[in-house]
Amino acid sequence: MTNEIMAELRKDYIYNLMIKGEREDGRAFDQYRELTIDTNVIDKAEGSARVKLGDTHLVVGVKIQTGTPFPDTPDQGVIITNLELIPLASPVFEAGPPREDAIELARVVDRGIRESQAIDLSKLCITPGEKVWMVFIDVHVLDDGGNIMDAASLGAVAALLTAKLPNKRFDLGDDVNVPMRDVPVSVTAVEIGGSIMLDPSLDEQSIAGTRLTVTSNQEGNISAMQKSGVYPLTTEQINYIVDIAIEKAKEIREKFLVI
Amino acid sequence: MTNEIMAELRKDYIYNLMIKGEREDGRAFDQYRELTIDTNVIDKAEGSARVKLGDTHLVVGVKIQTGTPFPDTPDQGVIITNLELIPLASPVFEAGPPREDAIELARVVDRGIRESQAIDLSKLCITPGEKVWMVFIDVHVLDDGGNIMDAASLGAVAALLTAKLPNKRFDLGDDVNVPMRDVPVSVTAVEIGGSIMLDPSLDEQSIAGTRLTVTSNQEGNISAMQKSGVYPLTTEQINYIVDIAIEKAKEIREKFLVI
Amino acid sequence: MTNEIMAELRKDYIYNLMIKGEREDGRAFDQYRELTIDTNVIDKAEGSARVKLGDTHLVVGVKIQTGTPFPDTPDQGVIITNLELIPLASPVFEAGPPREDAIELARVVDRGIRESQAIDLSKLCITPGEKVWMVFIDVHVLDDGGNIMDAASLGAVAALLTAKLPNKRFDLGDDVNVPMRDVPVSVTAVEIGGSIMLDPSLDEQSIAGTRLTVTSNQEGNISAMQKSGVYPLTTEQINYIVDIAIEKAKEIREKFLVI
Amino acid sequence: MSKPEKLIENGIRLDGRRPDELRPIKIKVGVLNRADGSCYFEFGRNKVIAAVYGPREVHPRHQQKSTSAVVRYRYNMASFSVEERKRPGPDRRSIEVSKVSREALEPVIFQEYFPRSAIDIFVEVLQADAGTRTAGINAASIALADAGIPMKSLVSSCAVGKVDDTLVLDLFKDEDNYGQCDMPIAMTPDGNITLIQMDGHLTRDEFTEGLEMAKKGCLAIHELQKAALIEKYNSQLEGEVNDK
Amino acid sequence: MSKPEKLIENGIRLDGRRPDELRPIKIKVGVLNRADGSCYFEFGRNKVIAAVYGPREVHPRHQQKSTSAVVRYRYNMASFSVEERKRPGPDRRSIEVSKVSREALEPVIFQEYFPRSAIDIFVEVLQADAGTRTAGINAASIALADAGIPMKSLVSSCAVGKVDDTLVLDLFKDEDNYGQCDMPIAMTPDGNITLIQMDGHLTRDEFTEGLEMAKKGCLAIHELQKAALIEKYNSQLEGEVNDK
Amino acid sequence: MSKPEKLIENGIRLDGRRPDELRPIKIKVGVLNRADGSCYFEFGRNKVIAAVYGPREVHPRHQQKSTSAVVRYRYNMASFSVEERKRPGPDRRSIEVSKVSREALEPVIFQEYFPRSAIDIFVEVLQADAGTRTAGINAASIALADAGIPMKSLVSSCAVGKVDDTLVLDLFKDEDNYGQCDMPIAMTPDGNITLIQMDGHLTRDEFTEGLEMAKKGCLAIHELQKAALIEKYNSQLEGEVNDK
Repeated sequence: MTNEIMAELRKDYIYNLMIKGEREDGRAFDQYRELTIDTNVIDKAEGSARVKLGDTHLVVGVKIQTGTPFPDTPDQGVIITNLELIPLASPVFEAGPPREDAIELARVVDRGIRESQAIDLSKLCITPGEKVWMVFIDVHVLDDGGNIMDAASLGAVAALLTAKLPNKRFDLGDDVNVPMRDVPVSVTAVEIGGSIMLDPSLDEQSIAGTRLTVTSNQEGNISAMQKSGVYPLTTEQINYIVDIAIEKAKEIREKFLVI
Repeated sequence: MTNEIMAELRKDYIYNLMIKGEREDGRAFDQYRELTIDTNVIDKAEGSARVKLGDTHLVVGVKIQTGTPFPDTPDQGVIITNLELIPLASPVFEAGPPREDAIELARVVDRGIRESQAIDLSKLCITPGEKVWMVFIDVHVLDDGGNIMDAASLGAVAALLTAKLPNKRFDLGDDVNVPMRDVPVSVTAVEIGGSIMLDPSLDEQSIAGTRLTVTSNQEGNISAMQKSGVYPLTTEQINYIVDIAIEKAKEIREKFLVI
Repeated sequence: MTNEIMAELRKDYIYNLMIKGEREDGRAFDQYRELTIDTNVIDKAEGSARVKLGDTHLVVGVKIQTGTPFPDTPDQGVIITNLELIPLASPVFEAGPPREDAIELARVVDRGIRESQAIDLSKLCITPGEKVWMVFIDVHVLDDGGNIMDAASLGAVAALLTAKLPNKRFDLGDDVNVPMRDVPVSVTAVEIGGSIMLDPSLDEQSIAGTRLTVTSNQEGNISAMQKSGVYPLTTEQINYIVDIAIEKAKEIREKFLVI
Repeated sequence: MSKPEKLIENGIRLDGRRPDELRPIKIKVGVLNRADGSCYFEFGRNKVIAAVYGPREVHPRHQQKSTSAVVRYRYNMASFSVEERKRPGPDRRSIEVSKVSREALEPVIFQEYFPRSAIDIFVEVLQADAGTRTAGINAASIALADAGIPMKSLVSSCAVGKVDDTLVLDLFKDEDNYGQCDMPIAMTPDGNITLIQMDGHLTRDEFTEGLEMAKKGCLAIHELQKAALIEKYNSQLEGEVNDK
Repeated sequence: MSKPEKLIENGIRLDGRRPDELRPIKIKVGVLNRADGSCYFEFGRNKVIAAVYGPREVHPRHQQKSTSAVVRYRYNMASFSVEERKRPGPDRRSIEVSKVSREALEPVIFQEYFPRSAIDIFVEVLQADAGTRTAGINAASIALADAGIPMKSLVSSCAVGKVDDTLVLDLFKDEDNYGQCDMPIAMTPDGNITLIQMDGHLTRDEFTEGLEMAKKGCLAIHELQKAALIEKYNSQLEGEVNDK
Repeated sequence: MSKPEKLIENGIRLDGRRPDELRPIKIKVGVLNRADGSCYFEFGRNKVIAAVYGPREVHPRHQQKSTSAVVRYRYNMASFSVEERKRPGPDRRSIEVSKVSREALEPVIFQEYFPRSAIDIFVEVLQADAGTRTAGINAASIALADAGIPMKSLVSSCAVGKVDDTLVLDLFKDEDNYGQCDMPIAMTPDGNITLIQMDGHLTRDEFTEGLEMAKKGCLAIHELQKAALIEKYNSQLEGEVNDK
């Protein structure tokens, strides 16, 4: 009971701040929390990144091994994205197979990379129809401070940018970079009482009725989008979010993801 | 509580009718409900049928693809029958892996087809020991109005009778009919207070202690049988059911399942 | 409630006996219960043994078939050990996938055999990198009377000692013995109130805070060890158990496991 | 089939439609006996059926909410609904589709009327040809109304896409496979977006234009949904009048 | 082994039996300590063991019945019980066998004596050679009696089949593999059929004849079951007498 | 890598250590925000993180104990923590490691202080290089202290092994792969052994000697654990002083 009352009070507090144009941590509505990205943090992985975005903390590992291509794309490599909301990262996460939240996050991270054609899949082919590189992107969330979505996307792209195809281990010559040709960046906004805020903290996310993630690429085009949550958005709100998402993605890309 | 009382009243009602030789919908004890079978209702499937038997409604899809034969039957195709009692079809069905009822239904449908040798499995062999046709019979129950058993069997046979081996899609020549050489028909009876009734409605089925399904073939021989439920049957009852089941199967076959 | 009181009384009883240097069945602290091992009890298995150790009763079946070696050991056969605590064997066992207790037991049995190099795995290779013998050791517990650990280990070794590689069935010549080169024996002790007892009965096991299993080989060397349970042991206790375990293993080996 | 050379020729798509044209739609309300509400929906070659049960008791109990109904949505594809047989049971895609579909409908359901109860929506895809999630939402929306669940409005759903650099409404399978973008949306008749997803490639301007195109599609579907419900209730009424 | 040319020669089957002859049967009652009742049953080369626990508390609770006991039956094959190692755990076949076996026994159990409780029957197949479900029912029936569960009667079970166009009682493995029909039944001593399954091919007349043959087999097994139980209780009685 | 010819040369191991030398250890206390206590622990190339939640409510309820807390331990390896990608989720090895690790810590936790509640310990292996269970126990022990769980003492853990017939402390990956024995232990500072496992080959004398070597290793780790906790609380104190 006490917990529910606390949650209600917290909700009112954030809502009242919002009315005054403020956020609990003093940020502007379109401002991200402090972001750090460290790469090559796991030397057993072919690529890796540790992302801290405010209180959110996660590690992305990229493992690359050989495998069989899908029958309908015999000359293309395979990307498999996995995200786990392990119980270490939050009192509300539970052990067991991924639930809908984790699956949605993994699939949006995956689409952001796949649909922007950030990786040149045809260059992951070793022997057409027989042997291709399988790129496993595993997102390991360690601390849920809100907006796992953007942290995971950033981590996945950062890990890929430093990842190597392990040619040597498979007797295929020298290791080379994963063939990246774009740098997609996801930006997530929430709607709270009519206002739009970027990069929600955990509290903001929990009281927001709706989240919209927009992934845009180097040219400022849109490659993926996902609304999540039970409140509707107006066309104006969506168009507004798309505009600031593209702009913010550009900023983040230039600052954190230079190839 | 109200539900249980209603169920009890309903049970008394049907039981009292039965004493007078009547059924709730006015049928004779050996009479089937209205039956319609439409075939080729799913054009993505190699064969399909929609069956309506009274209030029971289901769709059977037959998918055919190539696969590896079992080691002990290298020159025979494979039949795999699956039946799902999805929660859309009844307030008492639950999501999740099939339970014993669904498994029993699927296996009796399967045996009815397999044991009557309705399909010439040797003609489903493409390359002995390497490549054969896999025939997947999937029964999708949409509305449970009782006697899913017979509806599913009828649907499976009807779908198979119109199914094609997709030779073309696998570069094996022209599509041809699935090699059928018999038309097995399942007939299900229930025992209620000593009386035998065919094609039980949902209410009849729920108050009956026992169900007996008899599958017979074109020559009037028996190819499969299954007693289900916790009440015993006498030898006389079983022999009586076998007699009317063979007769009724003949009627249904001639009316609905002409090759 | 009554059950808990009974358990408490039983615990006091055993504890008080122990103070006097006695056990409920009159055994000495380092004495095993009556042991019988019958081999070749399942003629469908390539090797088998029935073990009765006091009230504990189990059957071990060894199935041997061909399979693919692991990539990192292309010229070695494979051992797979499985143990099920089926609900037939105890009111407290439940159906379902093995839980941590069953998994621990299986893995300790497995390590006892594997790490003592009791089986010459290189002789289980048929074609390097392609085809090796897979040795499945399945422990089927029928009655849990305590100390399943030792009964399972004894059964596994006894079954292996009589098992044949089924060369004939796979057209590889005559059947020959499984290439055994050692006879590891596990001995389990429990600590109760500071005293050490071998081969715990079910009651003793349930009140003991800790179990230590020591597997030793023909030369009296140690090949596996496992502490299980929430009470700590002192170095002295461990060294004492190791000493009597090696001695007791020798006795058991000579009496029951002559090759 | 392999990628066709052109997906649009002279402004006409492979299946004969103009870019802003929906596929043919067929709606049947109240097709199931056991369900409290139901709807069969054909959207081109897609065939889906939706059933609604509820408000009813929640099992397991711990899923209950004390101040509102819990809405559950299960999107499921029949094994035979697609070219390559699908293994039965939920996969990652269907779990995501179920989630966003549920969220597309929750905004219009008066959940607070039914505390501690469940409203269960089941959507079965009998045949799939791109657009099954939108077909499912359209069907589910009608099935909810058919079940008498109090709603603020219906929800309508369709996708917009891009093929051969042209924005097109309501992709069919080949356009989905070989096109450049797929963007399903769901909308209330007053223009509130309750679902939007997108993947592929759109410029900023194409996005705005595409969103408007999809909204028009939703409004057209809304009219068909209303008509189907009215027809059902008229025929019921007639039935009742005839009974007298 | 590949299909033998003949399964019956001069009226004698491959294992030396006449057509209407059962395989040798060995019964041991009360073989387990932990179970409330148990029975080891050999039926030719089949080796099964049955255990009964109960009446006892039901977990999980929602499986309780307010006016009678719930009977549960778990038929399980040991991995090593068959030629090709079986993966541990229930498969579709064992789930069906468990269901029909439970239904074969429920009619004779006075379930109404034990509302809200469970009677659990576990059958483990240690070696399989065709006929494991009938062996399991025979064993379980004795284990129930050994556990003191009130029963109207025992249940006995065996199969009839057809090989080389001849009806034969109690198929063994090769007859099952290469025969034309398999029809297991279970029966109370007064002739009530509590299980009947059949697959293969029987004419109408063969069916009647086969059913009678199977019934005779069941009656013979019934005598052996009774004898085994009497022996157990005599030896117990002796034990008690000797204790005095 | 294939088996090296020698694992020890002139008394020096492949990674430059002497036989009785631990790998470098790095400890950071309180690294997570959501958890009640946490610790990052590097043990050579092993990187693990431990979190503690509790005492808190037990779900599901039936796991509650009426007179003490239930301690749960989940050891999990990240998919990318090993050379060959590991499939996510628990396997048999991680279930066993979780069990023995929990039992290694339970003796020092005052569980009776928190009846009906749970103390949850989660250990995630981010990078593995032999010794992850010992690293996990060391980390978990600190995380428990960081969470303020009342404990009799810390627990420290390391392994001893045998390579080229020489006993060595704290095996790294190549020694684990190609060595003759691995024996992890866990210990309280007063010498009580709370975990011991062993596999491989040790003579009776080697065992005694190895156990002593492992105990010395544990004591050295204990000092580092204490230092890390003191540092954390000093810096907290400083923070508080500075706040004034």
